[in-house]
Amino acid sequence: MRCAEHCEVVANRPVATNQFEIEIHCPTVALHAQPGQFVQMRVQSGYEPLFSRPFSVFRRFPERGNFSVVYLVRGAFTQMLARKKPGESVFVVGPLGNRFLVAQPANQVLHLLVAGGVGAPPLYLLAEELVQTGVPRQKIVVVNGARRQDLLVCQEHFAELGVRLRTVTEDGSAGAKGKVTDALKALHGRGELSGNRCQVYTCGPTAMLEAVAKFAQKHDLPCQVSVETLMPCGLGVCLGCAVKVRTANGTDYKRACVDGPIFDATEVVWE
Amino acid sequence: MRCAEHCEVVANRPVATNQFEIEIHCPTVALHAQPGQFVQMRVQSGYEPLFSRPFSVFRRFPERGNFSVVYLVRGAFTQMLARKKPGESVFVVGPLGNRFLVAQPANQVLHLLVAGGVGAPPLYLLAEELVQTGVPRQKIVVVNGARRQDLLVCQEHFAELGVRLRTVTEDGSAGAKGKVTDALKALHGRGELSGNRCQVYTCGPTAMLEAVAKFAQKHDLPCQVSVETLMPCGLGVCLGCAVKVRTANGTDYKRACVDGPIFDATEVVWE
Amino acid sequence: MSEVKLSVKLGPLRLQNPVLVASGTFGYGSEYADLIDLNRLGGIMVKGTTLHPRAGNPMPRMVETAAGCLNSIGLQNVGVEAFIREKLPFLRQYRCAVIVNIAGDSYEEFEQLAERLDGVEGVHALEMNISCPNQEKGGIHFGVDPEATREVVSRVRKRTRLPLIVKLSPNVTDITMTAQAAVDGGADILSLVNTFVGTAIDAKTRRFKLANITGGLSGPAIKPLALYMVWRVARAVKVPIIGMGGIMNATDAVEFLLAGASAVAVGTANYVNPHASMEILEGIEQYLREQGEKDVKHIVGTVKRCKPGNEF
Amino acid sequence: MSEVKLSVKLGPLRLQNPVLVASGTFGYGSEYADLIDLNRLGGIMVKGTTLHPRAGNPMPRMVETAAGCLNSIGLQNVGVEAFIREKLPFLRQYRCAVIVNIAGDSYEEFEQLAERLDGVEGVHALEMNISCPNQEKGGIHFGVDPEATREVVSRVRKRTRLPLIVKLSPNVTDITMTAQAAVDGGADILSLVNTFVGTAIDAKTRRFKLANITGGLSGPAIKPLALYMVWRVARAVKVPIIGMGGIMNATDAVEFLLAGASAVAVGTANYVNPHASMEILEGIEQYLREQGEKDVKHIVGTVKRCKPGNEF
Ligand SMILES: Cc1cc2nc3c(=O)[nH]c(=O)nc-3n(C[C@H](O)[C@H](O)[C@H](O)COP(=O)(O)OP(=O)(O)OC[C@H]3O[C@@H](n4cnc5c(N)ncnc54)[C@H](O)[C@@H]3O)c2cc1C
Ligand SMILES: Cc1cc2nc3c(=O)[nH]c(=O)nc-3n(C[C@H](O)[C@H](O)[C@H](O)COP(=O)(O)OP(=O)(O)OC[C@H]3O[C@@H](n4cnc5c(N)ncnc54)[C@H](O)[C@@H]3O)c2cc1C
Ligand SMILES: Cc1cc2nc3c(=O)[nH]c(=O)nc-3n(C[C@H](O)[C@H](O)[C@H](O)COP(=O)(O)O)c2cc1C
Ligand SMILES: Cc1cc2nc3c(=O)[nH]c(=O)nc-3n(C[C@H](O)[C@H](O)[C@H](O)COP(=O)(O)O)c2cc1C
Ligand code: FES
Ligand code: FES
Repeated sequence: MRCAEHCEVVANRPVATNQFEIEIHCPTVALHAQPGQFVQMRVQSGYEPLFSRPFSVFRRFPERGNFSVVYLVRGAFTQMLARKKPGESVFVVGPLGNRFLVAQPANQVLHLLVAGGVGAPPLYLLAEELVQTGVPRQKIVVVNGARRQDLLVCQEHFAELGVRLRTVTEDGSAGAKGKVTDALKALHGRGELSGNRCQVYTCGPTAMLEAVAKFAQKHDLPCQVSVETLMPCGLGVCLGCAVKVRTANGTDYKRACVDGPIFDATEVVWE
Repeated sequence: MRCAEHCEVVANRPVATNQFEIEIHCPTVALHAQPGQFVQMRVQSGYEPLFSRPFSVFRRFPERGNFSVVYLVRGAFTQMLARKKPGESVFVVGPLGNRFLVAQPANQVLHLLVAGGVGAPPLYLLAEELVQTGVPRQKIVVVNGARRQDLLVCQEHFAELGVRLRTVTEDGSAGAKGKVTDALKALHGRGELSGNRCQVYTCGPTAMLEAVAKFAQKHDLPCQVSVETLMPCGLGVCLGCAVKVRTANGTDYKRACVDGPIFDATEVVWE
Repeated sequence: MSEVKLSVKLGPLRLQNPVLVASGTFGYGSEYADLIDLNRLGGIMVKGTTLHPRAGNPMPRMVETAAGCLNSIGLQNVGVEAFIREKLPFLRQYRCAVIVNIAGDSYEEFEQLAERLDGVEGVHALEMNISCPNQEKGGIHFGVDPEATREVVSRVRKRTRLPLIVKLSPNVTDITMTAQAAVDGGADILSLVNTFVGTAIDAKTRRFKLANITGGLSGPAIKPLALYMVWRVARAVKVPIIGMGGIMNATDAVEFLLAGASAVAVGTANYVNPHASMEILEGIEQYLREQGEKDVKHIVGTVKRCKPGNEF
Repeated sequence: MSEVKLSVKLGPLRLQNPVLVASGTFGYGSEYADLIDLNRLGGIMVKGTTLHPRAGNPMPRMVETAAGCLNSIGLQNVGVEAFIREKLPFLRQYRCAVIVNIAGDSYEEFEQLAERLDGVEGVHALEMNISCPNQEKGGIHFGVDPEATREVVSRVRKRTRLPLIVKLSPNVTDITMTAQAAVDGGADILSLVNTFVGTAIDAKTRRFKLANITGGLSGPAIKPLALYMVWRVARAVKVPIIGMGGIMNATDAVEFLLAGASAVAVGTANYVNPHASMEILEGIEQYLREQGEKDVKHIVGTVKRCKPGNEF
């Protein structure tokens, strides 16, 4: 079930420097969105920018028919989005794409969620689902990374959830100084990843995804990556979101918007 | 003296349905603008719409370095303008164009100001100047017309000035029912225009200008018209604002933005 | 409210209304089936189809520009056999016309495609995408050379009884030359325009933004150019025209009809708003009512010179 | 802060910096003299000048489109004699290069214009606008026909010792053909692009929006197309290029330099922001500093292929 409709903005509040959480009334998304899925949003009436923008579903409030998205103000679109007031509307298409697959049996697996910047929201929804389905909190490790403190996303939410949270920033302004892979190495160094059955889920900038995927491969950990590409349509028709994947007889392109955004890390060809 | 600079919005208040007066801090325009002159304004950061928009200077507040413009919300630009808040900025180029020339000796002439819709603001500035320079108020007749009451502009301001105000609307929702030319005919019928030395100044939609110009010509009244055209540059370089005028040997094009916007009515070729 | 007639006849091709969706912008229809009622479309021009499956160009393949977008998808598609086997059965359920956009690198490929699709149930017309390199002529695009255009069209004409649409490239000095060549070759209908060749550069990285360097420009930016070409071609040839290029709303669509197109195709707008084609259809109907017109064909090509002067 | 070298040498033409203002968008300079310091411009390409004064086309002559504008001014200008008498003396006061954009309807008109301007003090170069109808060839535009281009350029070449710039029309199938023809004819420098032919229609009144029906498209909408043409021409010919088409800010200008232009001209942007050329000049300087470049000519034509993949 998905929809394409004008939806009312219920709230649009700053959550950190340059970061907002927008809550939108859209029963279809609120009821059906799964961790890792996204919506295409449109607020512009003209052609600046031309395309809609993809945002991961962050929280769902099915009782009141709302969902929310956390976004970082970067360019033309997110600036306009930040100006939206409750009562105004945004055009929403979604939920779109596939979801993170929870490794089974869920409560016997160490779930390692590796987030970079605005890659955090879908992993929050995943973490929440894991907690709600009874996975012990100590079995959920979130590595949340960003360049600087103010680019960290969903920190408080992960903290509130009570999962094991490892924060890393490249400049050391919050948590440990370094990259998410440093945190992964540390975990590995302490033996936390070996002996365990472990599943990695990651979402963030492409370079980070690649590094995490390589780390996982090296240590033989299964890994799901959520890729970021331009998404002109989000519906699988423009082929502008292609992701190179390995196939039986070479390589091929899959569409991030419908075949993804989540792929098995070993499937993706990193260039 | 003219400028091209980012200026602070001091106030932006609704003055009637869909009409706003925006007050802008711009000492150059505040000090130098003459009745009939205009400014080019830009609020868009992108290309929707591409061009700046021309607006007549409505009031000047030289002591505080401000001027104001009255505008009707019509399209993309004026919608954006209406959203501007005090403290924000607009890019202003001006003052531009020529001014209404006051017939001399000013206090012995009947000044007939004929306004249509958003043509009223520059005539208000002219009326104010006439009053300030000592022209008796009964020598200043303003015919203010529009299609409907809510499209009338500057009504209260003309009223406050104490000049003789004739209001006409096409649907009769304010003042007399009819067009500005009906009001002119009525004035003429009562003999007010004959015997008097009379000067007509008019600003409004092209069709109205033409009708007023023809009325003036028929009754041998000198008439200055302020024309409206698209004004891509306002500086005399694009030649997109051409106005066909009569010359010694035929016709030629003049530029509304620098040779006008005010022309002698007999000079303009109405097509 | 009086009924407005929307069905149109483009030579041998009947459409229930003049709103189609452009090739490459609507997949194979199924992608939109839960969002709009495909039965209400005039027709679906499916993604460009080649003889063999194609993987397409490396990423990045698309980039936004001012009021437009550049794409260099590189004809990624499943190939004609998989199209017939996997995509067509779904489309057969609907009553809108199914138009297969075909592209080949050689005369033979075009011939084989036409032959393969001729008589296949559920295919209502072929649209030839001739904006592709002609390998037999040293890689020059068929669509920019009148002689190659005439030749490839006449060869395809001999292999199919289906209504034949030829899609013109706008990257030419005089589009009426290739238009006439296509008609001479046997085109029943012309569609125009395909995308304009362009590029984009990232100043910061000092690199092209597209892996393929160049791409095709579509969207509102090209509307004035496309509209001009439709108007010129409509006056130069006798066959009906499907107009496209930057149609985002009903007003844009009406402009193409007034310029001389008998039907329109909605392209990039489908990405931006999945309902675009439906809103355009409804908007055309409303426009006709407002204008007191009873039949869409009565407005085709009726644009007049403007009155001189400055009336807004 | 280290000094960045901005002066450029375009064949025989030296410019103190690579930022010019495009013909028809800056009048005769005087219109901007109180708003910006003309001494800081690389050069001024004055309004298209013809042998005799021209009144231009009826109104409306300009219309906004998505991220662009169409114009059909019709070469309204004072004619070459009045230009020399009334406009040039003002320009002589400044140290920026004055480039006279000339347009003729015949070979003879072009020849006479070149002859008249040759040796006139204060004229630093000629720019031939060949996007005008060649009356001797049945009205076809010089600039879309390589042979006519070569012919008109070589005739003008014989009449002037001034640096000769030929301004290319983008309304062609292959711009490298006319570019090469202009070089063969003796062009020292190429400038591109002129405007793209287009039209606009008012759906409500069912009339064209321009009195002249068609106009030339300029502005951000055309930037991807202009950039592509500059890149292609830069690789095809050896003479330096002045790039233009939709340059609104320094980043746009840098893109043209990276694509292969040795200098840029700012057009429509002058209308929108009288300071545009100055901001672009400052922005280029800042860009060069950020990139650690010491000389603007070091970045000309240095654009590279992008890395494949999805890095943002
Ligand atoms: C499946 C998916 C889910 C996403 N979820 C979220 C989310 O939950 N919250 C969020 O804030 N963002 C998310 N994004 C990214 C979001 O779509 C971009 O931030 C948005 O497009 C920026 O639009 P803009 O017009 O404001 O900025 P633009 O002007 O488009 O871009 C500004 C800058 O950001 C860069 N940029 C643009 N898009 C992306 C991108 N997709 N990834 C990395 N850099 C980019 C540009 O290169 C540019 O430097 C998601 C992207 C994808 C593909
Ligand atoms: C010298 C001069 C002085 C002006 N002074 C004022 C003023 O003091 N107050 C004011 O409200 N407006 C004034 N205008 C008109 C003003 O420039 C337009 O209202 C403005 O351009 C509308 O911009 P927009 O983007 O909001 O609407 P657009 O989207 O540009 O237009 C919306 C609608 O208004 C029509 N329109 C646009 N421009 C004009 C115009 N110039 N004349 C008539 N109809 C137009 C369009 O055709 C369209 O139907 C003046 C115009 C000129 C030339
Ligand atoms: C991403 C994309 C893919 C396209 N693929 C094809 C194609 O396969 N075959 C074709 O003939 N045209 C293709 N086109 C061109 C469109 O059908 C249409 O001619 C063009 O986009 C202009 O219309 P628009 O501006 O409304 O998009 C494609 C366009 C885009 C944007
Ligand atoms: C209103 C207008 C008038 C123009 N007049 C001329 C002209 O007289 N001669 C000429 O060669 N180019 C003329 N041009 C073209 C510009 O010089 C330039 O080539 C074109 O506008 C593309 O650049 P831009 O997109 O930056 O405006 C004119 C352009 C505009 C918009
Ligand atoms: S975004 Fe268009 S196919 Fe994926
Ligand atoms: S508005 Fe450009 S010349 Fe008048």
